[in-house]
Amino acid sequence: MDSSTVFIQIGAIVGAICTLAIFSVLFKENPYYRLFEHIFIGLAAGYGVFVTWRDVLYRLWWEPMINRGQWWWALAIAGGGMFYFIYSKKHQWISKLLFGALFGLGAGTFFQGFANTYFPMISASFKSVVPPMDVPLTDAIVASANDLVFVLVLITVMAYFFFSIDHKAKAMRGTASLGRWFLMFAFGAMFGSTVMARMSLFIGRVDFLVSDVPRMFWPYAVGAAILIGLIYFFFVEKKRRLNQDAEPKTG
Amino acid sequence: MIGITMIPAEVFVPKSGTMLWLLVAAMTAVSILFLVILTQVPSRYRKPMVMAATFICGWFYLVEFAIPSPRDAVTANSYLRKAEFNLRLAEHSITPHYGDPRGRVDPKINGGAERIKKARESVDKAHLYLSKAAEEIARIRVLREKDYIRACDEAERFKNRYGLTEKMIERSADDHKIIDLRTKALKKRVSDLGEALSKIKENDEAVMSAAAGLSDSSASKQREARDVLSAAADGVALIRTSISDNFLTKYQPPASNILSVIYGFSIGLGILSLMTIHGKNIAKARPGYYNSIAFYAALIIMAVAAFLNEYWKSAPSFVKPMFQEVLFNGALTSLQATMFSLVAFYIVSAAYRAFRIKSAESALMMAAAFIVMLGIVPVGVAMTSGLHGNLSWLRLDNIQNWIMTVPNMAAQRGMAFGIGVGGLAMALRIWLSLERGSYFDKQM
Amino acid sequence: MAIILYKILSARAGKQLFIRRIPGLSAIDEAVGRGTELGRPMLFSMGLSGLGIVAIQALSILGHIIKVAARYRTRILIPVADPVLYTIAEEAARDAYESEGAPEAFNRDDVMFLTGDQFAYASGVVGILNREKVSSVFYFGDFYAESLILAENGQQVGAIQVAGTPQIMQIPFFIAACDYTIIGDEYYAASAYLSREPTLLGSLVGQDFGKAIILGIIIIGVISAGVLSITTNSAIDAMLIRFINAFGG
Amino acid sequence: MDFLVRLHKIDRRVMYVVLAAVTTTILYTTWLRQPIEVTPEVRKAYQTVEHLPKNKIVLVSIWWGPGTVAENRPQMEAIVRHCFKRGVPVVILPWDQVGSNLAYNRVEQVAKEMGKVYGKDWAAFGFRPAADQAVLGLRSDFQGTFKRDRFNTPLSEIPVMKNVKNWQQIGAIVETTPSGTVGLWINFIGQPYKIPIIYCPTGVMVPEGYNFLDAGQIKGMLPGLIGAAKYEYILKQPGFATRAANALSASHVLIILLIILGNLGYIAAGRRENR
Repeated sequence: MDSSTVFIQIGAIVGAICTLAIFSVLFKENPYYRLFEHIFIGLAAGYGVFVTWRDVLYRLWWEPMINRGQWWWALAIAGGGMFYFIYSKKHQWISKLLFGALFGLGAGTFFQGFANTYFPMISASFKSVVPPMDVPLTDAIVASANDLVFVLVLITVMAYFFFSIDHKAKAMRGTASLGRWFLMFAFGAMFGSTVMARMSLFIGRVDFLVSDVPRMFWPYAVGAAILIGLIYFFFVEKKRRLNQDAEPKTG
Repeated sequence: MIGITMIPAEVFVPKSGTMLWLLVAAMTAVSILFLVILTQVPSRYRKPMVMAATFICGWFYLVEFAIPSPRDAVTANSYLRKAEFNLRLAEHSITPHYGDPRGRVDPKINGGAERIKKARESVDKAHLYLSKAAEEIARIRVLREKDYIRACDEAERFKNRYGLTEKMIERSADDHKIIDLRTKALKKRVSDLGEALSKIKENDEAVMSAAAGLSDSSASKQREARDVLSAAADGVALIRTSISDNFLTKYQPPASNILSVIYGFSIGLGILSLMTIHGKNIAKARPGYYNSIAFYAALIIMAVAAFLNEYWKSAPSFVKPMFQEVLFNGALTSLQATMFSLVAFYIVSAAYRAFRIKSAESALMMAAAFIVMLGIVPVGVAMTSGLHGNLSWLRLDNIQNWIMTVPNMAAQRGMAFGIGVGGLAMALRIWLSLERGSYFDKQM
Repeated sequence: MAIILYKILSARAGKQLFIRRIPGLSAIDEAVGRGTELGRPMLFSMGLSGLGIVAIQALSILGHIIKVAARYRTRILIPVADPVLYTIAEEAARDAYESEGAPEAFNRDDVMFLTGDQFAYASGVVGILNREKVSSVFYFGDFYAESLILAENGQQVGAIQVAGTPQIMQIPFFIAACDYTIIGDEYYAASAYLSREPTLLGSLVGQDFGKAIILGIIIIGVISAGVLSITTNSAIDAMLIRFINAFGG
Repeated sequence: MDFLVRLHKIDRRVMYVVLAAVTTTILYTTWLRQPIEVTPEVRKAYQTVEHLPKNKIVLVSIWWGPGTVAENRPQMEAIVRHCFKRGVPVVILPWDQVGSNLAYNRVEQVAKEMGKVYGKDWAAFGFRPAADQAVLGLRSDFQGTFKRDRFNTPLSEIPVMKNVKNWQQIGAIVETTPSGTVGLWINFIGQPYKIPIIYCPTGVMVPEGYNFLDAGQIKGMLPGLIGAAKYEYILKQPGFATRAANALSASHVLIILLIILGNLGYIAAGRRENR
């Protein structure tokens, strides 16, 4: 066994411990989960710092500034520094200046995206509800019925979202509530169609525990689990119950 | 990229050695000075300044988007537009039913011969416009190419005058020219135009081959011709967008770089927040402080290992597998994947609780979910797999497919339009500083 | 866009406007009230939103909730996944407390950054939900696959939950697990509905006009498509194709 | 009646345990068969592999990681088994860091089982970033683009890859992916050189896949985990995918059952109140 295989196996065992820790929250939030939750956030934050440095600050800022002599990048410190004024009560507004600029950019990019996203959707909604003539009759009816349903659902759903018309108004009542029903139907469908993907995720984890984690891990794991369970029950839980009896409940 | 405006403003010259460090220090000082000056701004000017910053930043993207196309491609663009229009017309002429790929136009009945003739005419017109557009694009391409060479020469001269080192200049891979923002934009323009040319040629060939198939009245040939025409029309529309950038487009990448860098600085804030909260936990030995210690340990070990793995060239051999196999593959990705897989459980309890026949609405949700869930798995499909022929539309997998593509798609689109318009209104309010609420109303 | 602007301006000029009831949004005040009754903290999550208009809308709603909460000195926890948004959320929270005259109720540690990693963020929020035994939870912002993880845990600790997101695919999960869910672009109606500020109401009516225009275009488009399927008249064909094409490319 | 009413409020933990138990048990129950109907896109994929020449390699592109391992790995495994069975050489090409290990380990297991030798019958590359450049490069200069395999052995010393110079020695591309990456292969390999592509997307990406299939841009598809199960069914080698498909069916049925029970309880509870 070479050293890289050993590390892969250690990795798999670490992975198994982490996996079991996260699954334990399904039963109840517990110290074991809590510990790994903090480790998780620590790992993700640590990796995040590294990725931000490597992909953003180093690549786009430090490298051009120091290695290519583009000294003007040092001015970016002014922009980045503005964030840190939120800690000052008196000069808070400086961070607001930066946020204002960022808000503006956010709004601008939305304007740009709007036409690209929604115009094609509009033209794709032009369905012909007239039955086609040169195909077999049943096909023609099906095709035109599909288009009709599509247009009907689209229109009623959009009608539901009009805010300035009272839904109690006569013309709106039927349309809007029909729209809401269609919406609920669609939500049910979206829900149902997601189940399989999520179940396969769980199957993936089970498969990982069974076929990727070295077998020798399991006896130790079961032993450790029993031990921890006993310790938890006798020390922590007992103490807690004693405390509960002793003191009246607060907050 | 050497600089935003290297050639016209000769101030922006890359430096090296002591001079570089001096300048960097000076610019840092300028930045700090700028921030100090900002602290002295009287409060009545503050709000207008924020509003102006918002407006200007939004304006950049809006204008870039709203200005249609550069001066040089206006003619080509109009030719392409006409070509596209004729292609769509031709496609329609041989489509018996709008938006339906089936069926055929029979030359013998219902004015079919007339329609085929019209389609041919339109295709010929499209061909004509395409070749005109190609000519026009070839013409402006030559012009841009000349501009590019001129700009490169200038950049070369510039390099010699200021003695820039190899490290400080960027060269294009193919012709060893110095690249700065302007040459880069020109180079991209030339290659875009070249690509557009070849695309036009491709589409034109496809169109002509489709035209040859038009007189064949068999359904499959017609369908093929229709597909080609519609693809060609889409292709032409794409070409139009690919040659339609304007004077602001080239500033988009640098703008987004600057933005990324400024964003990058904010990571410190986040980490600072995390570290103070957990630091306080440890310092005050609050209940569960050992979790905070674990957090610190994980944060530091991960960050250190990642940096060592990336930058320490002569690291001992265990560093790489330690980071990659244990910390990254073993811990981080397992945690992510398991957290994600919890959804499998929650989806069950949520479904159990929510799908009750309390109201028509939840009953409808339940019905749709039932059909879709059964329609995807083999067991459900097998339940109705006996239905054939006229009844085959009743099969669960077919119904499931229909639900997902017809009513579900329509409902999603109806919502999407609302969300789009809502977002647009919001963006407008932000941009013009018309938004209200505690954060926006506050005096500064 | 022009219509939205016109409506905003005319509303500012004092024109009265009608807005229908949105049940999910009416529930926000109820949820805040319950938090106060139980004396337990509340939680407001913006999901994975980065800085953009979705997040700004979420901040508006947050401002409103804090204002109500501040009156009763109820704590509100705000875990955030984006460092820039974290800074803004902190400011927004502080401002909201100050505008209610309760700056001392603002605790900086209640606004916390939890890493931008999707599931690390989710695990952190799950931990907070359980440990703090929150009374009410608000989800407003961009949510993805973690939506159900958060909402089910909130449900388990017995919190009253209100959610809204422009991410259409996540709405069914919120509907299943939350007490009130606002759907689709009700999300963007929230700040207008809650504040009754004329500018925002005007903008909301403007949105309605915008949607009406889209709806009109679609109806005309559908009719054109139908006509195109029947006629062989070339002049009409050309005209209709031109119309359809206007939205195609 | 009381029993029915209790169905109204089953504790969530009971449901979780039942779900985990049922899924896991069925996942490792080998004799269970559910009726599987093979769809044309899977049959096409099978036919494509069945007719591959034995002197060209099959490139198996790996985009997935632990997130979608349950869907993508069985797809990969089913096709690799088929190739091994026919004696078609397989080369694993991972673009994901974690997926690189997961894929390698599984193929190694399969190879051991079927008596295939690394280097002679199959090979694997290490994780590579920048897929687009690699794909562009391998068309004309396979050796120069990749240089070394997973264990840093030069390609010239690996029998199965020694003679692969460019696209002409590639028999097929198998794309196993959780995201929209297949366009890369279609545009640069499939369309220009008419090399068949077998597309193995995850369940959520399937609808898009049918468009490629209709246009003839891919020569077969394994839609998600169920697709892999169907493939195993044609191969007559039921493996993990078949069992996992059983487990999926079971979990779907379980959810439906739970919902029905919940509603029964709800109705019963309502009746009791009315009384």
